[in-house]
Amino acid sequence: MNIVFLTLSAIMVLGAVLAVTLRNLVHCLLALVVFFLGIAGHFFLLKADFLGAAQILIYIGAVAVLILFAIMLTRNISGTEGGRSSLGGAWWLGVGLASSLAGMMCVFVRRSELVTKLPYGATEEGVVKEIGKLLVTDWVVPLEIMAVLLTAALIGAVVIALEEEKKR
Amino acid sequence: MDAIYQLIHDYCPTMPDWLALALAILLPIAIVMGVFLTVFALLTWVERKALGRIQNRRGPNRVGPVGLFQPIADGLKLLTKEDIVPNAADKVVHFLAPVLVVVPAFMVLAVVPVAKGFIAVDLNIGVLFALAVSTASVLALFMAGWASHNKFSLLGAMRGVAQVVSYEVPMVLAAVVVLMASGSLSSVSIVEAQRGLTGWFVCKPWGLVGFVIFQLCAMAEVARTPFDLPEAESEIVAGYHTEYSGFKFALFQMGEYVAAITMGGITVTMFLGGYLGPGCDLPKFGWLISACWFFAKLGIIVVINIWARGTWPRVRVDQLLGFAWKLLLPLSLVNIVAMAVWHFAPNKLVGWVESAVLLAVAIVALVKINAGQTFEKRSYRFTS
Amino acid sequence: MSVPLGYYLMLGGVLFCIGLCGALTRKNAIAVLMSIEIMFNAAILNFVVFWYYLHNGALTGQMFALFAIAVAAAESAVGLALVISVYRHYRSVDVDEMKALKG
Amino acid sequence: MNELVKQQWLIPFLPLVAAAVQSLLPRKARKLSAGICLTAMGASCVLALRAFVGTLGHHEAERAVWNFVWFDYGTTRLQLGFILDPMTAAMALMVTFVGFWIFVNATGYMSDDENFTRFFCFLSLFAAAMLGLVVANNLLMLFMCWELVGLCSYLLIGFWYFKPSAATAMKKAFITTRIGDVGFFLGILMLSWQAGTLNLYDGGNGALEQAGKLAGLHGWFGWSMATTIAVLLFIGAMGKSAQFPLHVWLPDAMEGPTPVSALIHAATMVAAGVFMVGRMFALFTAGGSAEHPTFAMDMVLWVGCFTALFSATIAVGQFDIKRALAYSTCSQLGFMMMALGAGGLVPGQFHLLTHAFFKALLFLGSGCVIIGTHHEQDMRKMGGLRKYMPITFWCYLIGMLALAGVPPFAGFFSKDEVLLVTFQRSKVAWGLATFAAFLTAFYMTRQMFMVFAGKWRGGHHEPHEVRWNMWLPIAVLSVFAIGLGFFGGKYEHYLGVHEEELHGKSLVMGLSVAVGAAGILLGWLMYGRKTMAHAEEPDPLEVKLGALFTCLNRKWYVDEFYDATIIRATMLLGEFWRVFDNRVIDGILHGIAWTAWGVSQVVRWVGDEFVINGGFDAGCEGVRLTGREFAKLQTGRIQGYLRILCLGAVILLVIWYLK
Amino acid sequence: MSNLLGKGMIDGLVVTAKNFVTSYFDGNRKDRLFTYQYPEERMKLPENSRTFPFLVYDGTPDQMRCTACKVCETECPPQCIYIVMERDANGKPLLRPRVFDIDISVCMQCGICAEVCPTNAIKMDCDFERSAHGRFETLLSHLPELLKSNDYYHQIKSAEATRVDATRKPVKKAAAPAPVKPMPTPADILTEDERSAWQRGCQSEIGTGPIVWPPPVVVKKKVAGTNTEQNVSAAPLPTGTPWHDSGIDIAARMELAKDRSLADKLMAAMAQLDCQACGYDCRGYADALASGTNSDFTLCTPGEEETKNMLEKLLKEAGKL
Repeated sequence: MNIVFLTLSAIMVLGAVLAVTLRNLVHCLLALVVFFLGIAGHFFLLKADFLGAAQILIYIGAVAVLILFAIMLTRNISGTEGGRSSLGGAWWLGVGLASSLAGMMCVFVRRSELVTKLPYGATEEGVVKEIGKLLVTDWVVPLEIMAVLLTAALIGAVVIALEEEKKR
Repeated sequence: MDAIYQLIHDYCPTMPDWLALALAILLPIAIVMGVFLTVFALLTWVERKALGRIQNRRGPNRVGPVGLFQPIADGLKLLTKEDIVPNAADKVVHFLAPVLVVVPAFMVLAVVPVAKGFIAVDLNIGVLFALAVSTASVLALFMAGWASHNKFSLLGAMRGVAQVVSYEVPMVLAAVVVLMASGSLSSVSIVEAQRGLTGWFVCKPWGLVGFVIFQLCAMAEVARTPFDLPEAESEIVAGYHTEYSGFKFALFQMGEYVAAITMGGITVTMFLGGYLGPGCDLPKFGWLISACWFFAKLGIIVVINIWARGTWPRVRVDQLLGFAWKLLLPLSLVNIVAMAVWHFAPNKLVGWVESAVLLAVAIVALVKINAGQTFEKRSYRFTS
Repeated sequence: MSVPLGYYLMLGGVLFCIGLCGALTRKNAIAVLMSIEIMFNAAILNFVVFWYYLHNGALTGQMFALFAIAVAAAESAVGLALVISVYRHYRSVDVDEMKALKG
Repeated sequence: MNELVKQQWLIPFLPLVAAAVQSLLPRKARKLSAGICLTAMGASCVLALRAFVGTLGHHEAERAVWNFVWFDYGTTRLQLGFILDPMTAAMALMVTFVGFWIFVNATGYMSDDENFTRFFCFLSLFAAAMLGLVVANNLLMLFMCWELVGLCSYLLIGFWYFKPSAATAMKKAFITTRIGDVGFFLGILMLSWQAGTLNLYDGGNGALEQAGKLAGLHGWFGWSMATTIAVLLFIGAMGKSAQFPLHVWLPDAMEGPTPVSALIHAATMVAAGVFMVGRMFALFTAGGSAEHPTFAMDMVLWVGCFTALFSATIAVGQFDIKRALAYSTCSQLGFMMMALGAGGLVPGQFHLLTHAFFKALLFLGSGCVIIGTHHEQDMRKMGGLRKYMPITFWCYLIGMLALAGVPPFAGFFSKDEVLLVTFQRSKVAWGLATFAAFLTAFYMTRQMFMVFAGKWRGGHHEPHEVRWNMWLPIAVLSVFAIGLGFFGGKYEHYLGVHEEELHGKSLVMGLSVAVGAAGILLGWLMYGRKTMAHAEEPDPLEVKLGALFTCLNRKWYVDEFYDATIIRATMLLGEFWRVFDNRVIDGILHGIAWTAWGVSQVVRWVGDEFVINGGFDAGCEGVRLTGREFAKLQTGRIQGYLRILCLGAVILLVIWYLK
Repeated sequence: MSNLLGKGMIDGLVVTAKNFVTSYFDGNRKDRLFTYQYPEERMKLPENSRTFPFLVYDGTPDQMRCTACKVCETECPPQCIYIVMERDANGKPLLRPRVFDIDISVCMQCGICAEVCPTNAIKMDCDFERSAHGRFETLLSHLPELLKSNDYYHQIKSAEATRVDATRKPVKKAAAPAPVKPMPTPADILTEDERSAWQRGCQSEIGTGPIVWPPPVVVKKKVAGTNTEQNVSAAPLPTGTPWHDSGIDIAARMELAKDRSLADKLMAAMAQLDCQACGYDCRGYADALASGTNSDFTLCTPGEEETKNMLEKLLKEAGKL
């Protein structure tokens, strides 16, 4: 498993790094998709396959396309950044902060006692049924709120994006 | 995968464990790939011959006895053709697009139970995985359109994405009915749930409606004729694969046809009872008969596709989307309700009648609402 | 299954920081949103990891992750809609230029 | 008599109204203007005659006075009044009668002048003023008319104002008379101050009735008050009657048209001074007696005597016919003043009357000569007018004889009276006067021969006799020049003045006749025997006297003398004051202004700068700047906020880690 | 329920199904499955289809109709025809092309050469199977390949061929001399001053005797010794055009017309073919050049360089250029 974990996380990290550093946004997006696949892979590794499928369905299926649409709508078709550097103003400050944060986190993890914890026992099958049951029983309130939130987000997104269109 | 693992151990115990495991995993996949590739080749031939016949012409009859070797000829031709890449194209994305089109098509195959006890990968979220992966094809489609830096291809990609996204929703909802009926996501369990004479879901009212919706959505998903707007030859040259030539174009064709076949496969597993048929349970050749049943049903679906392609005209974009959102979606929701009604009905007959009536009413109502869709007499702007 | 929890946590942390670095340095709003998505996923990964390693019994970890995914999706949708409308107004998605709220 | 005095105001009022009406007439209403003027004068003459007749019937000098209040301010009341007494009546009658005939002559003289109406308007105004002066019982009214007369002389002298010489002459006349009037005005002030009233006769407490009281008071320079007032008044008279120091304006006054000269500078205005001295005689003689007269009387005597001699010498050397007559007027006025100074009120006034008639006659005659010779005034360019202008010749001859003092004519009697009175007073004065009389006779005969004898020396135009309206007046006046002499004796009685018997009467009379004849003989020798052949020929007297003659001709350089001294002095004084004004007064004003400005600047700088700007504003500015510094933190860039967030997080972590 | 949403779709399906099935039963009827198995079966090409031009000959190949008049060469829009006239040993043109090339890769099959050809020598073929390996050597077809018999013409385009044959009449190399033209009027022969001299001459004699035609040309001659001039009538101008024979070469022709008028000399320089390439016959073109109505001396295509140079030389001498 180590090998699979290592390769998968390597791919994921590579994807994330590329997603952050590449100049051409579409390539960034592809890197992001790779990252999402990595995450889904990890979910499968951790026996949360429903989540993995959901992750694929939602992120790769919907969000990636959404971002694609966003990229295309907001810039000329060529998709390139137009020669200007993609990095913002004080980029070194950002990188410095992030790396120091990462270092600090690793140090903390290393010091905390959880680091060597090993998973115990395999989980039983039928997780999906269980999730279904839970959703409708214990988690029904969050479910409904989520429904409301999603519709609100849907309508909000449409109104914001569309509003300008009509007025002009 | 475990069964095969056992088989391998039985026949050649000397094999090292990891090799055996790998074999156990890879063997079924290889078999499935091989079978479906040949089916793909056959499908292209059958389609061109059938369309020819429908249009009063012969169809390929030069290569091979009745033109049987035509797919091979096509393949060879495409292999040898020069692979042109437009210089303004986005090289990386342009190269990846055909790969991404084919990969999800084949990944969906993993969860299609070809024969009794014979499935590439038996996931317990099989159908969900299939649906998820099929949505991933949207990305590939868009990448192709975007990368070739060509207005027609971009337009085609946009249409494709819109179509796929908007037909995904009714498809999933149609599948939900089946999942409710079978109680589990794994495809094998779904098939098993359809045992019995009238066990096929298609025999149920909601099953029939679900089948029709799913079939239409599948066709839209794969961009087959009534909905083949993405690469409508007459309007936008060849849609998103305009700038592809040579093997990449072959990959695209393969991806499309394989997706069509796999969608057919899923339709079969979900609505037509997969490999179930009268003789599938025989001990000796049961899996062979079940395979035959599966492929027979698959053939029927394919014929229906081709048939549709030969007759129906291309649908206009707004009608395409309108049809999905304003008719299929509500119908599938009603279908779920009908399924619930059927499920919780005191006895089969009452359940059956109620759901049938409900569905009929829903269909008529929705048709009435969407009547506006019918074509009114066309008015020309500049002539009186 | 012998991967210790620390690896996952560090992985999550690293991913989170990568996302943060992206959010901080990138000029393009959409890139920033992507980086934020990365940060989201890193967090969700942590949920599942914690569920898998510590509280294997109840499925709350997965459920929470599920809801988090839904919220993240909604968030990204609205975020992108905003970016599009901002682009229409500013003619550019450069984060630096969106400083209308300057003090 | 009392009713008559009430109508006295009509005499000056009629010409005044005429003047008013004429001033409104348009320029071309020539005949109407002349008509109005003559009728007004005629009416005044009739009224004066009626008043004269009214005063004849009484034995002693009867005086009627009518005063009325002009206006009163506060407690004092300003009164004006009219008087009717023999002197006034005679004078008024003379003025109106002579004036009337002068006006008739003027219609002819000015017939071709376009400002005809304006000329007659001024004449009427002048007559009104003169008559007002004569009938005035109040010194103030007298003074007002005195000024009005001066104004009219100014206007009439400068009638042809477009001639520069006329313009300077009118100004010169007005200014020199004004100088005299200053003295007159001071006299009036002293009188009103001392006597309390300006009415001459006010039923006992008039100014003249208080002469005795005034004589007792102390005036200036040790004189009595009456004397000082008299001296001041005499100064006024000197200016108006062209006595020695102030006589320079009279010859230049000839620039005006000849009738004006006749009216103003022969008959009336110049006589006003003598008449005023006569009117004020009581003041002059107050405090003194025949044996030791007051200083005023001496002053009048000697000024008169000197003026008479001085003017006569100048008259001899003049070539301009009108200037010669002007100087003869000066000397005759000198004679009148000398008579008054010698205590002879009656001889002075009688000589005034007779002189008025024959001098007016001579001036009108010269007017006719000028018109006849087409505006030629230089005697050297005339000659032989006897045969061209016979009537003018004969009238002019009568006037010359009267002036020269040839016995049957008026001049002899009045001049003789004057000489007799002067003889009583001082032998020296009498001697000078007699020599003056000799000179008078000489220059008149010189004039007669130069103008009328010999042959025409003028240009190619032959002189011609003048029209009737010019020679009729001189004919009438020549009649009076002859007849008036005989009334000399009666005039004394008429005025009611009792003169004591005068001795040496036969010596004086004989000597005066001899002197007259000698003058005429010398004149005939010099000019009659061999008249000048042509205009450029030198004057025979000039041949004899040479340099002295040019002195005489140049009026003894008196004008030049005045220019050199008084005029320059005044100019310098003016310049001094101008400079003084410019520097001192302006300097002071500007100084004040600048100081005010300086003070305001100081206030602005000190108060505004330090107090307000410094303290208060600086405070507000400070607050604003600090506010802006903090605002920089909110940059609007999201990533900036994110960075700060992370920085905080890192720092917290570090702290937590270190603890 | 007629307009039930799906009804139309289903009817369509039924139709295609019926068509599909029946196609297998009477599949052999040509009008049903109309595909031609090309190499084996061929469609009959319609009458006026055209691919590339070819030359027609009557009887034997050397009786070709083409007279190398080069009209088609000039008229061809992409200029893909190249013709060289055949000449015998001493340069006499034989009115038949020695070289006649058509570059098929350039020819746009417009058919204009067939239209303008005066002698119906070139017609449009309908053979389209012309694939070639290279672009240059094979696609340039030469005279032998182009020559096809009149029968082939009848075979591929019978109606048109018969029509053409009807209109053509045998072209005889007429040796008959050109009809005698009426003597040139003074307008064309004489230069300006000659004409006036001519008129003067006529006037003097009018009324005395018959008009002498051709009029004696009056030439002024200086009588020796004096400076007066005497009118001497010169010999009348010679007539006839002995050089009008395409067989005589240019030098000989010019020799014949050496002391003739400018128009005659110009005519002598022509190719004597009356081929009307220049839009006139030789006489008319010469007159036009002489009179100045047409100043372009390069129109005599058969005459090629030598005619052009000669015309230019003559016109220059006459001061017309």
